[in-house]
Amino acid sequence: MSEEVAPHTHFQYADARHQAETALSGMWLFLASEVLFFGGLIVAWTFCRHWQPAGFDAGSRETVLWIGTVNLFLLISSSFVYSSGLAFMEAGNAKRLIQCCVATMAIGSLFLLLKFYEWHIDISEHLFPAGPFKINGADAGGARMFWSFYFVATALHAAHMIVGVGLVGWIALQARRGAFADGWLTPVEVIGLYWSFVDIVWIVLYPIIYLVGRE
Amino acid sequence: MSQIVLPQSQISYLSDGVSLRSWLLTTDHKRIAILYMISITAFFFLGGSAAALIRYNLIVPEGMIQSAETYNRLFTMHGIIMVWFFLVPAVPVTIGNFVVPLMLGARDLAFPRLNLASWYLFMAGGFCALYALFSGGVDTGWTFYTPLSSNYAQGHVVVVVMGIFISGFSTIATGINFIITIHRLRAPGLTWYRLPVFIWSLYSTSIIFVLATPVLAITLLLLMFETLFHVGVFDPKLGGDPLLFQHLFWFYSHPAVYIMILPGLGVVSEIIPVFARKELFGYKFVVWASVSIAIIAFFVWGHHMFVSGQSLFASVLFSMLSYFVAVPSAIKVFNWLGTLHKGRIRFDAPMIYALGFIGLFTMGGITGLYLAALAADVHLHDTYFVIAHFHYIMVGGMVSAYFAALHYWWPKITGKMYPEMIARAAALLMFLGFNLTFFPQYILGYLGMPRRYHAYPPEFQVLNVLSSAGATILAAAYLLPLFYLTYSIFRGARAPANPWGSLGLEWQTPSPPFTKNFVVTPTVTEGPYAFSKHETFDV
Amino acid sequence: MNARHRSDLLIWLGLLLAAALEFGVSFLAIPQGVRPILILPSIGMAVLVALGFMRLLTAPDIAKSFAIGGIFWLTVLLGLAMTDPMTRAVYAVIG
Amino acid sequence: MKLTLPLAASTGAETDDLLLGLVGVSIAVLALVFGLMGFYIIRYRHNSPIDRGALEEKSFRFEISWTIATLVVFFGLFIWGSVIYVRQFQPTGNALKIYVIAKQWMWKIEHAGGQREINALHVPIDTPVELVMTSEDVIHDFFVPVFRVKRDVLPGQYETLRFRADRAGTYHLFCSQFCGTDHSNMIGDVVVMPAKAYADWLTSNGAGDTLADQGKILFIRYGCAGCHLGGGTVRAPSLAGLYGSPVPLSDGSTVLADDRYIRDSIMYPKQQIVASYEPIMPSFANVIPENDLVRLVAYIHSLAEEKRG
Repeated sequence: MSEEVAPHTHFQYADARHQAETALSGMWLFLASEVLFFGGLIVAWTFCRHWQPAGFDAGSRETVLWIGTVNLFLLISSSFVYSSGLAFMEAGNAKRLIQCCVATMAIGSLFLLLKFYEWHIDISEHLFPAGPFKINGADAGGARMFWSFYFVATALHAAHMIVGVGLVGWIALQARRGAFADGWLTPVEVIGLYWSFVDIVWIVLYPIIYLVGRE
Repeated sequence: MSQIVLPQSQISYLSDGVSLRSWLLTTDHKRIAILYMISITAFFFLGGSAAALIRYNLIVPEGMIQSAETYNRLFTMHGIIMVWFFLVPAVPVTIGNFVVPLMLGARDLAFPRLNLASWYLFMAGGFCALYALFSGGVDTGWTFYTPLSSNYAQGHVVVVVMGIFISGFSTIATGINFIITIHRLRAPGLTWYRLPVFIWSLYSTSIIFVLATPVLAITLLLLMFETLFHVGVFDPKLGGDPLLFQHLFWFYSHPAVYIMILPGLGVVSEIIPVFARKELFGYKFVVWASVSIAIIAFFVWGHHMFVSGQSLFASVLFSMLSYFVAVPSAIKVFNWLGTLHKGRIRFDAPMIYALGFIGLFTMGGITGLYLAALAADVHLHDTYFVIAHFHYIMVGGMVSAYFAALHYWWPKITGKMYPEMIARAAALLMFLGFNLTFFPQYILGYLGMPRRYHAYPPEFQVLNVLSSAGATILAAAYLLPLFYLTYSIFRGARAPANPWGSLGLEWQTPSPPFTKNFVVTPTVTEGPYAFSKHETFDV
Repeated sequence: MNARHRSDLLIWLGLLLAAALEFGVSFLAIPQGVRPILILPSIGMAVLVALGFMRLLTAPDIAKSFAIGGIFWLTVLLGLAMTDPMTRAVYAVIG
Repeated sequence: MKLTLPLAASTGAETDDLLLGLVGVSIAVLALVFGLMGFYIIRYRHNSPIDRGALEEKSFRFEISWTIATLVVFFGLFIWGSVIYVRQFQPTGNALKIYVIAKQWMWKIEHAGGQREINALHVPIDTPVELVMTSEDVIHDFFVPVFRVKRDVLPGQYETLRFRADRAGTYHLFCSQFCGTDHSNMIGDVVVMPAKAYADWLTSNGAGDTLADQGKILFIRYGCAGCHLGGGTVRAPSLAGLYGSPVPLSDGSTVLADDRYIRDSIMYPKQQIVASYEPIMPSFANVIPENDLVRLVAYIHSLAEEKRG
């Protein structure tokens, strides 16, 4: 085995395809790990709603439905745009990939802006679970638990989004430098997996935050 | 196996750059293993000092340490450091990091930079935890049960939890690295059933790393939220269920127990055939036992909650599942005995540690049956019986296995031989000291002494003094290797490539190995323990 | 526009349809205990994203096994954790 | 140095049998493992000239047989342990009910007759006792080694623990779930007395009202009487005869009105709505402290006995 097999191949791999499949598999394994990470949150949601259905749903009714729904639309579309970018790059069109990356980042940032605005609304309506709280009476306990869940879940998702926007930006930069000109697309695919996964997380969070508790 | 040619240009990984920078920015799995080894040794002795103080306190019924608060912080520190900064990472990140690519005939792990990053994450988490533990400490116990930890505890709960959270990502990264490496970077001819059992056990461990640790991470995040804002999903004041935390926590922490023992089982399965000079009895059963332990480990967490107020149905279900996870462990013990049968057994230090492991692991495992039996657990739960049980597995088992592995691969890692006689003496001393320390605790627990007591009724004193006396011997036995292994680095005899006559790939390259492990990628044609085909190899 | 683009576009439309369905159904008067079924369209959407944008079908075999493994362990976590509250006799139920 | 633990409750005898059985199994297994290991390492040491004969190549039969053997033994132990455990959960009729409230770091005991004690529990011999336990702060654990009983005491809900003492004496009571600084001081005495002595103890400590009487006063003070005695304009279920009887719920199911149900109905009234009533009762969570709650529960309990008696 020679020292460097191909320009992008690390010395422990037989060839570029070997390395590419390894990287993809590694990302999938990381995503499996992430499934369990958010899985813990879903257990918390199921458990708490099981004991306090009325309070939990009373909390859920206070969420800003339109922002959640618009954000769902944005994320679905961003995954689509990024995936199209990958398809363009597979056909050798780096310029289109860069455009798609920029569009993905723009949609992602819009998502985050809306999310920040939503938090602003929530907090100004005294929906942050600590301190004075909007809901009183029998449902207050369950509602506070819902809003604890809400803030942890959305903050984690937003953190993943911020990382994702950065990673997509990095792909755009690499593409501009011509890094993918020789058909080596592993980073584009790997980051795409991550971005779509963050999308899936929102797809699952959306109904349990905004829809299930409504009447 | 193919003959290895040694060109002059190949240099050992130890001489490939000597600057601090060449160590701190290395992506060589062998050097990262050394970095880990140094950090882990420090954590081990730190956690050990806390243990020594705990045993010192318990010499007299009213407690030698004046303040209960200090004592509580000490056992919390002991638990946190030993569990998350020694036992969980110990064998995988040190020995595993070093030998996995070598055993596979690979030149490095699949993601070398991720490997280095995981060391930095580990250190960052470690410093967070250390900062919290030394600038006031935490008095929650390592289990952080809510609402004690979130709303009543003193100290830096958030910082120490942050430390564990960060180091959790280090173990996830290591797990991903191992699983992918084992899937993708095996040498030609190295089929799954030709893999050494150690690789299988690390594969199983990594499954738990990757799939259990994230649940701990999210649990700790929810705990941090609750601690910071004094409101959250575990809060009974809001009508929250205090058992939710325990379910989430033990979903990680029970499999984590197997993180702590599976690599040990692998090490012992590796060492016994070599020193009995005989093929491992029931290879396929041993490897599938590892994998099934890793999977069933996720189904049994509820047995930590038999007296907690969990539903009757759940308790009975978890009790039954717990017995299932004990079966593969028993299979392993029987297979080791089968390997010893008709062997040619040598008693080098690694083998003495391994034999000690079999004894202590069996004792620890069998007392696990008491705790899985519901009615017996009601009496024994949260007493010293539990402490004795898991120390037999964790310390008697895992720490013995760590020392076994350290001695077995020491010539490969450092290129030097350790002093054999003193190593054997240390192994025996460790076995004796360990039993004297922890056997009395079984009786203490049966008599009803609860865990985490700073002071205790006077009738428990005799057994506690015995235990503390044993701890003194144990401490001396742990310090011995620190000295003679360090000594051997400088003054030890040069190690040959294969001092034990092993058949694994890691012994086919010089000691210490080249930076890129192998000059020619080896081709494998037989199983890992085919000693019957190599009679002449006998040393 | 190649085959890849066409299938991505279809996936996107499918996702929008499912999202609209989920959103619409949520306005129906579903009893509180049954409302978690609103998650079902989301599970479908997650599968669509995994198979479509993430190209799970053409991924290496071990990637598929990791994806299945993640879902399997999630089921274990949810299933076993919920056995406790579901069966806890807070009040002795009379049959 | 005593190595055995006396047993002071007839309800713990089965647990002792189980422990003995487990010791038997472990001695057998340890003898087998250590015996074989010792035998092999002496007989097959590398410089032993013994003829090792042909190696056993077929391991499959061995593997299957010891796997099945361990499975059978383990399954037996599982059944044995579970049967006793499930039995411990069965309510016993006419048990003496005593309320236990744990807080950092003491045990507060409330007897039905209004007697209160701290870090001590007096019980009569040969009488089934049912402890109804809750915590005011963190999780504690009520552990009496000589009774072989232990149960976590959780904040926000009732846990029950049952035993029947059969030997007079004073025994240790431990908190066995770590609960903060003075965890190891959260200990007390369980005093088991002959029936006569217990009756004397009750009278000499029984100054004041019974728990139920005190509960009656609280029932008015917290405003429960306003609705539940039928005086006001609001329609609320009558509580006479409620305790111990089945309650039909609005969702069609039926629950038994025990201590837990009554406690939870006060704290979280909207969770279990009685059939044909409106969910209008406010929650008293964070309003009524635990020691008042046990009085209210005792009062509602007494209403049922009045009606029957």
